[in-house]
This record gives sequence, C-alpha cells and structure tokens, in this order.
Amino acid sequence: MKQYLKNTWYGIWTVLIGMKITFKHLFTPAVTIQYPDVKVPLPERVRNRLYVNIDDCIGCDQCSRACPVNCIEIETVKSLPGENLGTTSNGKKKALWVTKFNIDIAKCCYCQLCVPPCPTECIYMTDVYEFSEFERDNLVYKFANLTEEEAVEKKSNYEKFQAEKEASRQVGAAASAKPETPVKTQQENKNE
Amino acid sequence: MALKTETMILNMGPQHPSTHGVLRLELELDGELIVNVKPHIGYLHRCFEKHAEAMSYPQVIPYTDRMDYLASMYNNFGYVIAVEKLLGIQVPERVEYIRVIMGELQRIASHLVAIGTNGLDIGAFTPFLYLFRDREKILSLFEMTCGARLLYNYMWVGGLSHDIHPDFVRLTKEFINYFRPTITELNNLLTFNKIFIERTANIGVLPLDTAINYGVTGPSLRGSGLAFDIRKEDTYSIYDRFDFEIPVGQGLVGTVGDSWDRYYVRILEMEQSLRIIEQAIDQIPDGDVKAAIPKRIKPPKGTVYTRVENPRGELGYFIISDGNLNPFRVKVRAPSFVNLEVFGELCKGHLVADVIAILGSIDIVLGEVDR
Amino acid sequence: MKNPEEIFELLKKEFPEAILGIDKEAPTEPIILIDPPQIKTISLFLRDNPELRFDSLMVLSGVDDANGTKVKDEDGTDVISGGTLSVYYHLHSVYLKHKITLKVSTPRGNPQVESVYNVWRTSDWHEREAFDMYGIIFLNHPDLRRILMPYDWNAGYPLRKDYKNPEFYQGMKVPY
Amino acid sequence: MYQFLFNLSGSEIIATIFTAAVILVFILLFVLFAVWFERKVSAHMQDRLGPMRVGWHGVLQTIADFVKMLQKEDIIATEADRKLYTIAPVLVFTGSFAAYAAIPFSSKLLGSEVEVGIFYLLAVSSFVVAGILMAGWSSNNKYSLLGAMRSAAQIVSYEIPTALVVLSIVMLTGTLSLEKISQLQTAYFWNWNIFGGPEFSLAKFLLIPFMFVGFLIIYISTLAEVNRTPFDIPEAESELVAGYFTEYCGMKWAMFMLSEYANMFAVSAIVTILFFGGYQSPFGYLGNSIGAEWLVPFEQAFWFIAKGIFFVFVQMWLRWTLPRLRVDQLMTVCWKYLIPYAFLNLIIVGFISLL
Repeated sequence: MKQYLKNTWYGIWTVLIGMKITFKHLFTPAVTIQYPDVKVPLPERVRNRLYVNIDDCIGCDQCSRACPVNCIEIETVKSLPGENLGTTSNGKKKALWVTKFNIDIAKCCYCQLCVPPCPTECIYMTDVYEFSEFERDNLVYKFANLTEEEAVEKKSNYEKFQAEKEASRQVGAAASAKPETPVKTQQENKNE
Repeated sequence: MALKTETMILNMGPQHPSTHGVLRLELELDGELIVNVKPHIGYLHRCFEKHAEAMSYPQVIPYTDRMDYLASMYNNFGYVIAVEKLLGIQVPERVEYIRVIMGELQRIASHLVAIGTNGLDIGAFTPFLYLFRDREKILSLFEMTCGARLLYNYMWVGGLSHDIHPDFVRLTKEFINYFRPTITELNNLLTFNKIFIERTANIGVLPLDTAINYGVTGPSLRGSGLAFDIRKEDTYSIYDRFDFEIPVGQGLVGTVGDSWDRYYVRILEMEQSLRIIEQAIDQIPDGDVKAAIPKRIKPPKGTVYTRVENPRGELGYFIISDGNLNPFRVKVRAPSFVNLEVFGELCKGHLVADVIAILGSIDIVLGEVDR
Repeated sequence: MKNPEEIFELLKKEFPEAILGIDKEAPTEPIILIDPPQIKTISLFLRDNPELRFDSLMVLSGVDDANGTKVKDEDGTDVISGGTLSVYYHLHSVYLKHKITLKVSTPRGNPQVESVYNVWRTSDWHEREAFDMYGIIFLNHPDLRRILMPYDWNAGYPLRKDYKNPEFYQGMKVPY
Repeated sequence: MYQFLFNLSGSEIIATIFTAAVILVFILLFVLFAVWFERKVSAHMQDRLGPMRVGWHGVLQTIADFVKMLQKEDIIATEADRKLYTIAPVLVFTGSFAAYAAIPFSSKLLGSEVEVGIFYLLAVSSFVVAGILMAGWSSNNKYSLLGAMRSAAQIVSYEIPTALVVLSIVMLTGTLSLEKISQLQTAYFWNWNIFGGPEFSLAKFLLIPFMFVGFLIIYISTLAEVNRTPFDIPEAESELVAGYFTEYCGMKWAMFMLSEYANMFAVSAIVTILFFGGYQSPFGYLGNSIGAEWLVPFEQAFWFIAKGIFFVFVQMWLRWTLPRLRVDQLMTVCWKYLIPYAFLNLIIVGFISLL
C-alpha cells in the first residue's frame, strides 16, 4: 500500500518536474538557424570541396596516390626539352604537361589525405559546401587548363619526339623497330 | 481445452524508425510477447576488412571513420595505436594529450546520441533534441580542430593531422562549464522520470556471467556490475595519468544489469569523461604533433592486437603485417557486433515495446556491426 | 596473472599432442599454435582451469595465410591452391587479467575447425563471420550461415586473397 | 443554434445541415490551428523554431501541408480489404465529429440540446474504436493490427475511469445535460466544479481536493482515449511505425489526423465543461456590463474555446515532455491506479454531497 501511494506520488511528481523543464525551454531562444538565409561561419580549417590551383601543379601524382578512394585522375605528358612550362609559385620547375586533372567530387570522402603530400600546395580544401548537381557527370571537376586539342597535340608531340629518339637510337641497330606504344601513366591504367 | 495457437513472425526493420539503422529483427511473437528474436545483419556491409587490404596504412584511417560513425575519433585512435605498436614508435606527449581529450569529447558526443536515441525509442522526443544540441557543440570543437564534423581522419599514424586550434582550450573549458548543468537537467527530465524508469527498469536484465560469456563490453558490461574498463584494465596512451572512476550499474531502480543501469552508466561516464578532459586540458605540453616517422609507413612483419575503450565497448584491431605497404589483414573487433549477439537472449519473454528499449540501451551502430 | 610462456608450458604439459608450438617471433605477443580438432578441448580447459580462467573471447579472426602456390586459372586469374587458412583466438581473463593468443591452421582445400560455440558464446557470430568470409567450416556450430554477405551469395568467400567479384548477383551487375 | 436556425428557416433539414456545417468549419479551422500550434509548441520546447517559411512564423504551413496531402496518390495495398480500408478513416472521423453535436460552445451556440449529453459524448467517442479496429485489420499489416488491438484495449479500458469521474460530477450537479452543467457553474471562477461547485457551504471546501483528484483522473484518462503521449501506444512511432494507420496515405491519412486533433479538442471540452465552468467566463461578462446582451454568447464561445485550447496545449506540453508507457503498463495505470482512485473519489464525493 505504501509502495502504491509512493508510485502514484512519484509518477505525478516527476511528470511535473519534467513539465517545468520543458516549460522553461519554451522561453529560451532557439538554436535553430534559418539555413539558406543565415549561415554559420565556418572555421578556417573546414574541409569541403577540393580545389586545385592548376598553375602550380607539377603533375607529380602524389595526391592521386594518397587518395583512398581514387577520385583524382591525373594524366601527364612529358614536355619536350625545348619547351618552357614556367615555374610554380614556390619556385619548382614544371616538367610535365598536365593533360588531365579530374576530381570526381562525388567519390571524394573529404579525408584531406591528398593535401599534405602536395609539394607545391596546389591542392587544398575550400569552404564551399553547396555544390549539388542534377547530373552526376557535372560532379567530375576538370582542372586541367589545356584544351583537348592542346592535350592531343602535346601527346602527339611527345610521341613524335619519342619515336624520333627511338629511331635515332635504333638507326645502327636492328632494322625492325618495334611499334611505339602510347605513353600512359600508371594512374590511367588503374582507372580503366 | 487448449486453443490451438500460432506464433506470428514480425519483421522489424531493415527500415524501421528505431532499429538504429538497417538492422532486421525477425521477431516471433505470441500476442505481443517475444518468443524468439533473430537478428539479421549485413545490410550495411562494405567489407572494410577487404578494403583495408588494398590500402596503404594511412589510407585505412578514413575507412575506420566510417565504421562507428558516431565515434570516429575513437576508431582512429584504436587503429593508430595498433599501427604504432606494430611500428614500435612513440608519439610525442602533446599528441597523447590531445588524443585523450579528443577521445573523451568523442565519448561524450557518442553517449549523448546513445542516451538521446534510447529516450527517443521510448517516446521522449525532447531530451533527444536537447542532447543533439549539446553534441553539436562538441562537433563544432572538432570542426574547428580538424575541419570535419563527423568523419575526422584526425589521428594519423605517428601524430595528428592538425595541431589544436589556439582557441580550443578556452572553448573546451567553456563547454565543460556549460555541459555539467545540462546533465542534471537531463536527469530530471528523463532519467528519473517515472515512466522512463517503468519502461527500462527490470527490462532486459543481463546477468554478469552471461555478459562475460557473450563477450559484452563497454557500458553494457559495466551496467551488469563489473568495473571493467580497458582504459584502466589494459591501459593505453596516457590514461594511467588521470584520476577517474569506472561507473557500474547498481540496480538503483531495478535489477543490476537492466536497461536503466546501462543507460545510467552512460550518464555517469560522461561526467567521468568531463573529469578526464578537465585534468588533461591544463597539462597539454608544448611540442610537435607529429612523430618522426618515415614517409612511407611500412611496418615489420608481425601481428598485433590492440584494444581501446570505444564508447560502445572494446574496440580491437587485429593487424597482420607482411612487411608491405598494405596491411595483410585487418580484423576489427567491433563492440556493437559483439554486444548485439546477446540481444536475442535479452529480449526473450519481453514485449515488443521492450525490444526497442533494450536495443536502445545496448546502443549499437550498424556501421560498425556490418563494417 | 600469467604470461603467455607460462600458459604455454601449462598447456604443453596437459595436452602434449594438441599443442603444436609457440610463435615468439611475432613482435607484440606470442602465439600458441594448436591442432584444429583439439581447440574446443583446450578452450574448455583454458576457461575452466582456476589458474587460467579465460572467461572471455575477445575476438576470433579468420585469416587467409596465402602461403599456397599460385596457379593460373583457365580465365587467367590467380587462384591459390594448397596452403592454410588460420583462425586466431584472442582470449582474455576478466578476473585474472591476462591475455593469450591461440592460432589454428587448417588446410585450404578442406578448412575445418572445431567450434568453440559452447565455450564462449562470443564466438557464435565471429565463427559465422569467419565462415562467411573464408569458408572455414566450424564443426558443431549450431547455426553456421552466412552473416554479413547475403544468404544466397554463391560467388565464394570474399576475404580470401584469390577472391574475385562475380559479374552478376541475381541479375544485378556487381561492379557498378 | 439549431433552434435559432430552425426558427429562421422553418426547415429541420436546413437547420441541421447548417449547424453541422458550422461545426465542421470550426473543426477544420481548429485542426489547421492545432497542427501548427503543436509544431510550434514542440519546436519551442525543444529549442527549435518549427515551421517558419510559409506565412508569419509558418502559420500557413498546415494549409500548405493540406494541399500537399490532397495531391498525394491514394495508395491502397493490393492485399488490403478495400472496402473496410476506405470506410475506416471516414468512420473514425464521424465518431469524433458526432461528439461535437452535444458540446455547448456557448449558451446559444450548441448543436443539439441533448438531455443526456455527457452520456452521449462518452458513447459516441468510443465509436472511434470501431474505425480504428477496421483500419488496423483491413490494412493487412502486422504493425497496423497490433496498433489496432492496442488501441481497442486502451480506449475500452479508459472509458471506465472517465465514466466514474463523470458520475461524481453528475452526482454533484444532478444532471446529465452538458448545457445544464455549464449553466450551474455561472458567474465567477470560484463557482466552477473544480472549486466545489456554486453552492457556498462547508461541502464546497471539502470537495476541492477531491474535485482536483477527479480532474486529474479524467484528464489522464481522456488523454489515453485520444491516444496522446504518454498513452500513444497504438501509434507508437518507434515501435509500430505508425500503428493502425501505417498503410494510409494522402487524404485518408489526413482524415485520421483530423479526427485525432478534433478528438483532442472534444476531450478538452469535456474536461472544461465538467470542471472548469464550460463556456462561463471566470470574471463575468463584458456584454452584461455594457448592456450589449448579444455579445454574451460570443464571449462565452471565446471563453470556451480559450479553455479548450489551453487544455489542448497542456496535452501537447505533456506529449513533448514524457516518454510513452508500455502496453501492459498502460493497463496497469488504468486498472490498478486510476480506477481505484476514481472509485474512492466517487464514494467520497458522494458522501460529501450528502452533507
């Protein structure tokens, strides 16, 4: 009987305590933010969309190798001895034409493993987080600044150069020169 | 004359509001009484272990994030400790302190979700949102430190991805001061609410010997009354330097080892975590946050099994290295996976409504169960 | 509290045949090698001996040792034949606070290990997982089904080193 | 109002239809308001904002939702019992709608002056059970079935404490008519039944605590009758997905919601009438003091609706504070706690009113 009354009392009392708390919260300001109108300031280290400053990229493929989900796709073509590709902002000399630098941001897992290996600090994460698309293909970001024709040209230039070199090397040797296989980076093979 | 009756099979999940993900429970019901429970898992299976074999050691870390996505920091912690043990390297003091602070903050954040969803399953919506509000504050601390809110990839082999932010210490202290009173409020609102007690006390009682035999760890084991905490038992990192207690279930309102005890242990544990953070935050030494490790991590041949006290229990990494860049085998002892095994045992003889109360109290994360 | 060497000596004395040796080469912890059919007896001994009291199984992990010979299949993929699959048992005593690792190796062609289901119930799902991932048959396990993979997955055991993805699963293309 | 319309038009049919239409409009408006109100109350209790986009602080949100609901495809599961499935929501709504017929919104504004009003209300509100059972059964879904069974057990059980408390009021007032009960508690708030009724005597003071207990009991049990938290086990979201209306969508689902909110007001109205003076103003009427007699019924309607909405607010308040009970505990609360207390209360009130 005592337990019975105690249960009743306890039941009512704890409900009242709870009601007091929720009533108090009725008048505390809300923490919700009206999102598209109001935005939370992001901290400086925030990890969102990747960006590549292609002018600084030397095509070393380090970021691509660090990526755990293979979302970075890089193709490079060696430059000819005469060509000057300029230097990066921290003074490294470029030696490769970056014919393809694609980041499939849909695959990206925002782990930031690609950022530290970059020798020229040209790949980094920005604070842009609203980049949804209706087409999945639009999420493949192409950073290479060579046009397609240029890329093809560079490639054929290099192949020609290579063939010439090969030819000159084999001039005295066996007459049957092997047909030249197109140069492909390791990355390309992996992604096929 | 006895009536001929049949049991009814009720499929709970894989899409159900309170199976905490894609767990499918095949309930055999007699009216509303549970005759048998058969959990079916694997709906979220990504084969982390196969992935890990194809990745280099640092690349595995983002994948560990995605196992127990509510305690990513701790998953990183366990993994990096294992690899460091394999490599035989010592990380700087500063790193250890920051790791411990992050780990404990993560423990609080994870327990907040556990407690909140446990309440939510039982029907209390409001505490859940209060707790999520507080969790946001912790996530903001993490975001400030490493830039991500949920999947941090923060602890790296031999160090951390970033040093802490200059404001971190101040904001963490502010958080501690803010958070203490909210625990009291939570206790008043939910923990000692008569209805909540009725729903959880004496429900899903897990006796200690069963718990040990089933390998249950973490708050679920402590709820059964055994002060077993790997932070003290098999101490790792620098946990031996801090003064904290291991809360155990005492059967305050019911039997030792019931759902309420498991729930309450989490609340007490949050307070202990606050204590650890308070002790650690003032002692962070200066220094570098990266140990001198080779650029390409290539541990020697060998095996290692390390375990850490994840918010859900014993998180173990069993790594076999064959001396290559990629681990030969990574086996994860996922606490939720093991804790879920005992679930069928706990539910027998209870009602449908108790199933979710028990499930909430053992606190599983399906990302970890299925890996 | 005993260290692994002492436990090994104790076991060696008790089960001279079943204990195959101790691998102290492992950099972190020694591993005791055990004959697969005997694992249950030894487990029971380890659990019930008052000096050992290994009352909890921390983790049971299957491993593909990949120590067989690689042969080319007819369609040009590598298939491992021969060699062993192993199961590691990490034990722990809650009360006496010591740990030990056991290992059994079983031939890849016909991998069979005695189940420890009745010793530590933890092993229930772990054994199912090892079966699911490596195809190791645990004898006397009451409910040895696939656990993580679909029940009707018939393309092999995913964690074996020579596993390759099937083209189709129930009419769905597997590599997306 | 029926009388007024009857005199105006001279036709029973027109009077009935118009009365019904007015009440229906009231219900619809109330539901539009209540859904928004519930969302706002819950949001602010949880430190959120709730709907903010449609109109000022989202007042038009419910209308937007209603439009959305209208556009939804009406899906009937192939294995469902189509006839029952279609009838069930209508039946549920009919039950709660019919209850409004006897509720006196003011001395002039009431659907029908039923002499046994309170009896009618109790009877008709349990009509809902039939609809719920029908919905649960016809959906051919195990969750729905469980929900329906729970609901039936719950509503039937909680009729008893309600009836017992109603009895104590009937004993005190000596009438079953809701209109008369309201009239008796006239003038100032200390004449309300919760404060022991209009007669000024020793009995009045003795009655106050017991009336208060009676109020608590009837409030709790009506809460259970309308399936609100902590008694929302028939639709327990985290257990049974949505209980008996799991399979419903679109307008049929909206009908269930409509009847749920309509019921919330109906039971609040019962509590108001029985204990809080019905449509009576707590401080006298403005219309009387300025000599505008015609204003009085409107004031009364205002007070009635205000009181009703206050109790609806308390229902919401409870909902967003408490966890829910388990099905057996629900029965325990009813049979082991509420009924004995209600019974005891009835006896004591009976004795006191004899004094």
